[in-house]
Amino acid sequence: MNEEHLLKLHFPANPDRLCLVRALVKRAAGIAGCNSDLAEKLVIAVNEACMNVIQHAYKGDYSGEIVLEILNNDNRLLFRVEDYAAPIDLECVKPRDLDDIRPGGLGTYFIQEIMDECTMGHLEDGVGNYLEMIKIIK
Amino acid sequence: MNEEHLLKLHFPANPDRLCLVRALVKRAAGIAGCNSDLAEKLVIAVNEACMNVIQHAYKGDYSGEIVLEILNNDNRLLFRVEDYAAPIDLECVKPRDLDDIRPGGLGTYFIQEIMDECTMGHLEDGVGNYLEMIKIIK
Amino acid sequence: MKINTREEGGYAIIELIGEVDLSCSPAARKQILACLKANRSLLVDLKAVTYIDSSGVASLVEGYQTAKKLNLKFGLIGVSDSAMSVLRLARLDKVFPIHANVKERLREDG
Amino acid sequence: MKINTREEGGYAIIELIGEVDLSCSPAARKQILACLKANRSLLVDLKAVTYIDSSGVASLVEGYQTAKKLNLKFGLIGVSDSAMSVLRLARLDKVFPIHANVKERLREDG
Ligand SMILES: Nc1ncnc2c1ncn2[C@@H]1O[C@H](COP(=O)(O)OP(=O)(O)O)[C@@H](O)[C@H]1O
Ligand SMILES: Nc1ncnc2c1ncn2[C@@H]1O[C@H](COP(=O)(O)OP(=O)(O)O)[C@@H](O)[C@H]1O
Repeated sequence: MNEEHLLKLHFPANPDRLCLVRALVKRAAGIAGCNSDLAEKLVIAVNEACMNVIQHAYKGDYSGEIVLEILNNDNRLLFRVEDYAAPIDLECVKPRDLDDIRPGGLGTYFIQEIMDECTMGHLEDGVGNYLEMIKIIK
Repeated sequence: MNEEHLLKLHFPANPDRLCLVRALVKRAAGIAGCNSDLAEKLVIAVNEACMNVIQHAYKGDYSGEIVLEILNNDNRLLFRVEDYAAPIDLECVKPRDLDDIRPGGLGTYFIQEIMDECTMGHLEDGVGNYLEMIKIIK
Repeated sequence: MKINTREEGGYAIIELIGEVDLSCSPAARKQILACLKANRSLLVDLKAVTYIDSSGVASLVEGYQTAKKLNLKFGLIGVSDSAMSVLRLARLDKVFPIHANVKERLREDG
Repeated sequence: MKINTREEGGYAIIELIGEVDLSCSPAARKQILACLKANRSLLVDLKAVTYIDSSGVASLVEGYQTAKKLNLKFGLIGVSDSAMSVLRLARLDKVFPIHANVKERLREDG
């Protein structure tokens, strides 16, 4: 097992900062050996995960902190997004039916389509949530 | 005073990771309202600061950790680079005379040329060093 | 993101330029809905979109549905590769009327 | 970074492509010095350099000095804007022989 810590980014839950996340994920994916098509897809998934934290966990409170960690475990690329908002209702997190054309409900679908494994949960100390997304790099 | 925490990045002292730093600084400078010329210069300075930590503080030990923090204080953009290597000899940190054409000795010169203020020091607990670089954004 | 607006072939054209993400999709949404509410048929030009996230796509879906309700024409033109790959992921590439440019759209309008 | 090598007008040409930073400047340095040690006059083509840091610049300086010592010709061609702005910052834009392309360099060689 060859675990490699690619990076850890702390940033405020401000939509302005999403461009930082995208730039970083794109480069990190490149370092991990992803081609640019895959890197673009990973950017989409992680961007949506952070958007969801901003919109649904922090509900627009820009002072909340988000932590994005990227690890490379023998070609399993792990993206962990952590927040310190109130614990969310994990049952509510699901995509809309795509046949029902309406605004919204796409983010979680994008994430599921792009990633190979997703795990969401509450942090241990009663405050905060995490989403771990794994992509197997061939 | 309108202090804005733009981001904090932790990454290993591996030259492979410098591309992450550059992508991030470029975007952060954009968020802070720098034009692309200035953003490019800030990228150069911060990249050199991180290179110096990799080469001179960690002396090539890629497992060392570097922390880059970017804050925006009323148009004073602050870049703080922190390492946890042995305390360095602060007297040694100086650029070469540019008339003496030889490889090396350019990084600190670039940083001084680009930034408006630089402060270097040791961390309090006896391990580690910091470099704070400030750029006034007009 | 920047927004340029123009008129062409009886359509209002809203051109979105750059990254359409959560930091600016509300502005795009506002412009799209304002245009439709002014009773104008609308094409959204995505040729210069370098990134669009689900909130940007949601604004387009809302435009599409509002246009339908108001009996106005709506569509996308010049969709960039990066925008198209997101529309495909959302399976909306077969839902929106998409044309290369205004001329192509007008040809189809007949 | 990628490195392409070719021959033109009696020069060995080493073309550096992409970002020349600490992660790859040792490879560029090695290639430059190997070429000079094989007694070849050398032009380093920087037209596709999107970023060069001080370690990349140091490799060029070392090439320049090694060439001088070995009585070989050395120079830069096609320097990209981004590379030029770093050379200017280092005040090396007046030190290195810099030409637009091999042809310009040959014209100056006479
Ligand atoms: N990080 C999160 N925290 C809390 N709720 C979430 C989170 N992510 C998703 N959700 C819930 O899942 C639903 C679907 O999310 P998504 O597919 O991204 O679409 P949208 O954000 O447009 O509603 C959201 O409406 C929300 O209720
Ligand atoms: N972060 C640092 N830690 C320890 N020493 C440093 C650091 N930064 C610079 N130095 C010292 O300052 C000198 C000049 O640095 P610089 O101008 O970047 O050129 P170079 O790295 O090519 O030597 C270095 O050779 C080193 O001795």
